[in-house]
Amino acid sequence: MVQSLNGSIDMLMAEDEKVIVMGEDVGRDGGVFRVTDNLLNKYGDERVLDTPLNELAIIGMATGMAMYGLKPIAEIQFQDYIFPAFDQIVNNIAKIRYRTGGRFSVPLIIRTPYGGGVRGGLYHSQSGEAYFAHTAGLTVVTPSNPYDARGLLVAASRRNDPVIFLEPKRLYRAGKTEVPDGLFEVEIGKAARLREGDELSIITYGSMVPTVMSTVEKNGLNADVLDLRTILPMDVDAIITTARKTGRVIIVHEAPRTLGVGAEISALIAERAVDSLLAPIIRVTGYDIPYPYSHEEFYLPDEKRIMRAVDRVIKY
Amino acid sequence: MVQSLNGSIDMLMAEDEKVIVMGEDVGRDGGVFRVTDNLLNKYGDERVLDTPLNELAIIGMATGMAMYGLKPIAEIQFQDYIFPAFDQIVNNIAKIRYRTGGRFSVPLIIRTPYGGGVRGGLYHSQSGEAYFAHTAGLTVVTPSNPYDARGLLVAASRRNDPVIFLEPKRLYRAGKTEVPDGLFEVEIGKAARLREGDELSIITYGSMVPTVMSTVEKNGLNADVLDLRTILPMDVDAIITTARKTGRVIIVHEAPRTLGVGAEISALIAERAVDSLLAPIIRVTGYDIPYPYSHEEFYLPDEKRIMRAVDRVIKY
Amino acid sequence: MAMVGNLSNEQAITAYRNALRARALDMKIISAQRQGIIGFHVPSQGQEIIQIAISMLSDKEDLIFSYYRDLAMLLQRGVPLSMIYDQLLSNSKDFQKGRQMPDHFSFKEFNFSTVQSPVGAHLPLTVGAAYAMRYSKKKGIVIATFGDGATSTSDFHAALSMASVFNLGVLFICENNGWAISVPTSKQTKADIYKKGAGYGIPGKRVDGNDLIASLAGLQEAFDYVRSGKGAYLVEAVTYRMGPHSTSDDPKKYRVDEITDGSENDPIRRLENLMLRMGVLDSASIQSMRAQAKEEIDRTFEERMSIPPTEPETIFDDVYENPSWIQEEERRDMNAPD
Amino acid sequence: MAMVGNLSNEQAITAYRNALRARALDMKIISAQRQGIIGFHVPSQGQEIIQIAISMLSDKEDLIFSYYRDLAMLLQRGVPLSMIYDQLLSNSKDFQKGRQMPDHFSFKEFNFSTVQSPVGAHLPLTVGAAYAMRYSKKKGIVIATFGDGATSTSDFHAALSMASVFNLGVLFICENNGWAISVPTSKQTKADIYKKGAGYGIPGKRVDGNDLIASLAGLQEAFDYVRSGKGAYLVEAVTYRMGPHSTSDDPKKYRVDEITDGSENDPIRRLENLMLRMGVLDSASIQSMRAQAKEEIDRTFEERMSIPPTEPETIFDDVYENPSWIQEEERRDMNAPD
Ligand SMILES: Cc1ncc(C[n+]2csc(CCOP(=O)(O)OP(=O)(O)O)c2C)c(N)n1
Ligand SMILES: Cc1ncc(C[n+]2csc(CCOP(=O)(O)OP(=O)(O)O)c2C)c(N)n1
Ligand SMILES: [Mg+2]
Ligand SMILES: [Mg+2]
Repeated sequence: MVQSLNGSIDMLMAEDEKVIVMGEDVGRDGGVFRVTDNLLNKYGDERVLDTPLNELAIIGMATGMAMYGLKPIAEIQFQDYIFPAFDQIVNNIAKIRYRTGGRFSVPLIIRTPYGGGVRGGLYHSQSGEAYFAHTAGLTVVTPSNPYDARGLLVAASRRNDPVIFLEPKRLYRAGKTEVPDGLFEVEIGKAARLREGDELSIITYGSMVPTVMSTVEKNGLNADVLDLRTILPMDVDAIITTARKTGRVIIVHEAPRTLGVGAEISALIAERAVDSLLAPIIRVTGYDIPYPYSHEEFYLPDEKRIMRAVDRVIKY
Repeated sequence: MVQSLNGSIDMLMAEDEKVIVMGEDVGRDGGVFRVTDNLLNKYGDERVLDTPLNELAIIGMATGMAMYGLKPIAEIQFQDYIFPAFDQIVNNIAKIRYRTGGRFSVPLIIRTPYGGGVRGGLYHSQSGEAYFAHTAGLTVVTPSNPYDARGLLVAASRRNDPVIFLEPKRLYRAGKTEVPDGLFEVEIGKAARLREGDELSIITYGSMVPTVMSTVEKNGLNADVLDLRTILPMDVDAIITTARKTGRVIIVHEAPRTLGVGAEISALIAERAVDSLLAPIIRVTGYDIPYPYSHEEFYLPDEKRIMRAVDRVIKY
Repeated sequence: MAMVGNLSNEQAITAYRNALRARALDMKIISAQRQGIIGFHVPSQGQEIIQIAISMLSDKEDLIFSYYRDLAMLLQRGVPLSMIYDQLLSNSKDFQKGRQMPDHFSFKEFNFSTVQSPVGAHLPLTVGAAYAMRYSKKKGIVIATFGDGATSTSDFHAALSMASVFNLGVLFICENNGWAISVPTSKQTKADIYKKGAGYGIPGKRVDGNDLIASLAGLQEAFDYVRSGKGAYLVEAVTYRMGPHSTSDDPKKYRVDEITDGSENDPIRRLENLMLRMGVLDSASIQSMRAQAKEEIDRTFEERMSIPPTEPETIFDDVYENPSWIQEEERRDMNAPD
Repeated sequence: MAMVGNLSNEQAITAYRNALRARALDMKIISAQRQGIIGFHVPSQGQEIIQIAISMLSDKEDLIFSYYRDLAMLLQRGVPLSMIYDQLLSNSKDFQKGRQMPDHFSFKEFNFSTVQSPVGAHLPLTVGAAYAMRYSKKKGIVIATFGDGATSTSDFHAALSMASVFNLGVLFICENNGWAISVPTSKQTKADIYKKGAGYGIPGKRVDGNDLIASLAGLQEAFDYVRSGKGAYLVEAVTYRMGPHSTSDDPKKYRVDEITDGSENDPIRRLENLMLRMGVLDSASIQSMRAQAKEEIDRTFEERMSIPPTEPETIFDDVYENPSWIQEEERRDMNAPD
C-alpha cells in the first residue's frame, strides 16, 4: 500500500502543480512510513514541506492554502496525533463551506496512518474514525488494499471538500494486489462487496478486511462481505441490501465498540431493515479500553472472536 | 438549573478546600451564564481562577492539579470551544490512570454548556457528547433538570476519575423543579424512568427531555420515557428493559444523527433485544449539518418530528 | 495639502466619516438588537480608528482575516452598508445565507476572508493563505486582526511559528482593547503583547490605536516590512473597549472601578478634536457629517429590513459541494407533511 | 575536595558512573530490541550529561515531568535498574502493568510523573502540578524536560502562558539535540529556543548540555530562580543526538552530510577527558568502571528477563477506578471459551 500511495501522490503532483505535500518528516525522511519518499527530491521544497511539530499548525496552514487555490495533502504522522488539530478539523475545515454560504471551499486531504498490530501501545495504535464520522462536512475514507488506496486517494483529490484519509498502517506492507499504472478513481461513498453469500453478512473496513476475509475463507463461510471503504457518508444501500438478503449481520472493526462506526451501521439496519433480521446484530470490535501495549493480540478482533459471533448469529 | 449548580459548587467548595474552580470569566464575572457567581468573593482567587483564553491550558493545568491532590472543576465557556483541549482529554485525562497502571488518577470535572435553541449559530450550539462517549476512561453525564444537575455534580465530585459534565444551556433558566437543600447524589450510570407506558419507549436525555415530556403529555402517549442522565457508561439495563417491554423504540437527541448517541442506543438494542422489536428503531435528532444560525427551529427535534416517529412505530 | 505627515485632508475627512458611520451603525445595531430585530452584536465602539488605519494602508490585493469586532475596517475598505446589513439581518441577500451569527462576515469581493467565533482559529489559516499567494506569485500580503485574548490561544502560537519558519508575509495586528470579556489584559499575559513575536524571530511594535496619526505612522513601518518580503510582523494596537463585550454581556459585574463612558478614550473624539484644532473641520461640518451618517445608517437599515429571510430548507446546502444521501434524506424529513 | 566549583570528586565520579551505566543500558536495550526482546527504544546516547546534571541539582521533593529520552536522569536520581527493566520488558513487576511502550516511565516513588508519547502533552500538566504544590504548601519545584521539537507544540505555549500568569515554579528544560526525528532545529524554529520565554515574561538561558560543569553552573542559576519563588524559567540545553531517533528510525535518509559517530560531541567522552586531565580518574579505573557498569546491566537484565508477563485480562483494569459494565462484559468476552 505504501508504494501505491507514494506513486499516486507522485502522479497527482506531476499532474497539478497546486498539489502540495506537507507534514512532519515528509520531506528528507520521506515520511516515517515512506509514503512520501523521494517527493522532495523530485518536486523541491516549495511543494514538499517539512513542518515544525504542531499538528494544529499543519492542518490550519493547509486549510488556508486550500481556501486560496492550492490542493494540500497534509500528513499527520500517526492518527493518535491528530487531536491537537481537532478544533481546526471540526470547527474550521468541516464548516467553512457552510458558514460562507458556499463561497469558500477547503479541498484538503489529511492522510494519516491508524490502527494497531504494530506494538505501538496507546499512542501509535488508535482507530479514531468515529471522531470524524460524527462531523458533517467531512468525508472519511479508508482503503483496505493498495488498489483502493490509489483509487480513493485520487477520488479524494478530485473533490472540492476536505477528506480524512485513514491508512491502516498494519496493511502498509501487506498483500500484493496488482495496482494498474496511472491514476484511476474508486468512487467515494460506495462499498465493495468482496464476496457473495447468503447465510450471513459481515460488514467491515480498513485494517480488519484481511482478517475477515481469511476467516471467511478458512471456515468456508457462506457470507456476504462488505468493505465499506467510505465511512462518511456510508453506503447505506449496500448495507441495507446485504442485511435484507441474509438477515444475519456481523460488524467487525478495530476501534472500540461504544459509539464506534459499528453503532451507526447497526442503527441504520435497525431503522431500515428490522423486519429482515433473523438474529441480533453483533459487533466484533476493539475493546472499550485505551489501546494496551502488552497483549494487543487480545485487543484486536481475530478469527476466534469473529467465529464466535458467526456461530451465534447462525445458530440463533 | 443555574442556581442549583451554583449552590452545589458552593457547597462542594465549602466542604473540601481541595475543590478549585477555574476557567474563562468564572471569577469576577461569575461565568457568562452565572454558574460560578459569587464564588470568587467567597473563596478568593486562589480557589477561583480566571484563566487566560486557552482551553488546552485550562484542561491541561486542571489535569496536573488533579493528579497531585486537588479536585478542580474546570469550566469551558461553551462546549463548542472544548475542541482545542481535545488532545488533552482523549490522550491525557482519559488514559492517565490506565497508562500508569492505576498509580495516578485524574479526579477532574469539566463543566460545559452545550446545545442550541439560543440563536447562537454554529459555535454556541453544538451538542458534542458523542465525541466524548467514544472514549473509554471518560465518564459523560448530562442533567435535564436542576435536581439531577446537583445530584450528578455531587456524584461526579465523589469520583476519582474525570467526568465531562454537559449542561443543556437552553434549560439553564427553565423549569422549577424543587431542589432540596444540601448535597445529595444521583447515581452515575443510572437512567431515570420519567414515565411508565406500554405502547412505546422514548429514550432521550439532556436538553430534549422537556420537549419529549411535553409531547408525550400533550398527545396522551402511552409511553415509557427514559432520561439517560449518564451517556457513558449508558444504563444498558434500563434501555433493554424498556425495549423488551414495548418493542417500539424512539430515540430523541439534539446532536446530529450519524454516530450520535442514538446510534449506540439503537445498536445495543439490536444486539440484545432484537426479538422484541415490533417496529424499526427511529432516531429523531438534529440534522447532519453544521448548526445553522437561521432556522434553528427546524434543526431542533420538536413535537411534530417526534409525533411523526411515534405514528410510524405505532402504526407499523 | 497634508494634514499631518502624508495624510491629506481628504483622507482624514474620509477616515473621520467612516468612523462616524461605524459608530452610528454600531448604535443602530445595538438598538435593533434590543428590539429583537438583530440577534446579537459585538460592538466595535472605541476601536474604530485603528481599524480604519488598517484599511487605509492595505491594498485591494491584500487579504484580510479580520475578527468579529472590525466593523469600521469593513466600511473604510468600501464594503457597502447594504451587504453588512444583509449579514446582520441574515436575510436572503446575505452571501452566507444566514448561516452565521451577526458580525461573522465574509466579503470575498473585498478580500475579507471568513470570521468564525472560536477565538484565534483564523490565525493558522492566514499563513496558509500567505503561502498560497507567494506560491501563486500573487501580489499582496495577508493581514490578520484579533484581540488580546487571542494571543493566549494555541492558534496564535501555531500561526507565528509557521509564519516565521516559512518566512511568510503576514501582518499580525492585535487590537488590545484591554479586556477578554471580563479578563483584563494584565491577567491574560505578563508580557507585552508586541514582544510576543520574539520567541519566533518576528519583530513587533506597539502603537496607540486610538490615535489615527500614531496608528498610521506605526502601521506604515509594519506594512513596509511585510511588503518587502522580510516576513511576518506583529503590531499591538492599544485601544479601548468602550462598551460591553457583546450584547449578552454585563460589564457592571467586572468593570466596577472604571470610568466606563469612555469619553477620555474615545478615539473618534480624539480625531475630531485634532481636526477642529487643525481647522480641517468646524463644528457645523461635524454636525452635518454626523447627521448624514445617521441618515444613511437608518435609511439603509429600513431598506434591507424588507428583504425576506432565506428559505428554511437552504440549511441543507453547502455542507458539501454535493450533498450526500444523508442531507438529502434529512431535507425530505424536514419537508415532510405533518 | 572540589573538582571544579562546588563539584566534589565523589559527585563527579558518581555522575560519571551513572553516565556509563546509562550508556551501557542504552546499548543493551538496543541489542535486546534487535533480538525482539524489547519492543522499541528511544536512545538517550549523547544526552546523558545534561540529564545527570538535572538529577544532581534536583531535590527529592521536586517533581519531574521527564520525557521519553531521559534514561540517565532516572539512574542518577536513584531509580533502580530493575524497575527500569521491568517497564522496558513490560513484565508483571512493571508498576504500569505493561500498558505503555518502553521508555514511557512513571516512577511515583522518585517523584517522576508519567511519560506519554504525544510530544509536549505533559507540559500543561506541569503547571497544574506546581499549582497543587504551592496550594498545598508542599516543598519543591516542578521540572519539565522535552525536546526542541516540543517547543513548537501548542502544549508548550499553553504551559508557558499559565506558568507566567499564575507565577508558578516550573523549570522548563529543553534538551535541544538538534533534531526532531529528521527535522533539524533550524527548520523547527527561527528563534533561539532559550528566548522563547520572552513572550511570556519568562527568563531563559542556554547551556552547553554536553558539558557537566557548564550544565551544572547554568542550571544552578535556573534552579535558584525557580526555588526563590520568582516563577518559571526556561533552559535550553544544547546536546547532541548521537544515534537514530528511535529503533524504528533510519537517520541515513536525512543525516547524510553529518559525521554521525558522535565522538566529537560525546558528552561522556568529554567528562572522561576532563577527569583524566584533572587526575580524578586514570584509565585503569575507567576500564574497571566500564566493566562494572556492563556487568550490572547484563546481570540485572538476565534477572528481570525471567519475570513472567502480566495476565492478559489485566488489560481491562484501571480504565476507571471501578470498571463499568462495558469493561466487565468485554473481559468476559475475552475469556470466553473457544
Ligand atoms: C476558543 C474560544 N474560547 C472562548 C470563547 C468565548 N469568548 C468569546 S470572545 C472572548 C474574549 C475574546 O477576547 P479578545 O481576544 O481580547 O477579543 P475582544 O473580544 O476583546 O475584542 C471569549 C473568551 C471563544 N469564542 N472561543
Ligand atoms: C503530537 C505528536 N506529534 C508527532 C509525534 C511523532 N514524533 C515522535 S518524537 C517526534 C520528534 C520529537 O522531537 P523533539 O521534541 O526534538 O525530541 P527528541 O525526540 O529529539 O528528543 C515526533 C515528530 C508525536 N509523538 N507527538
Ligand atoms: Mg480584548
Ligand atoms: Mg530533538
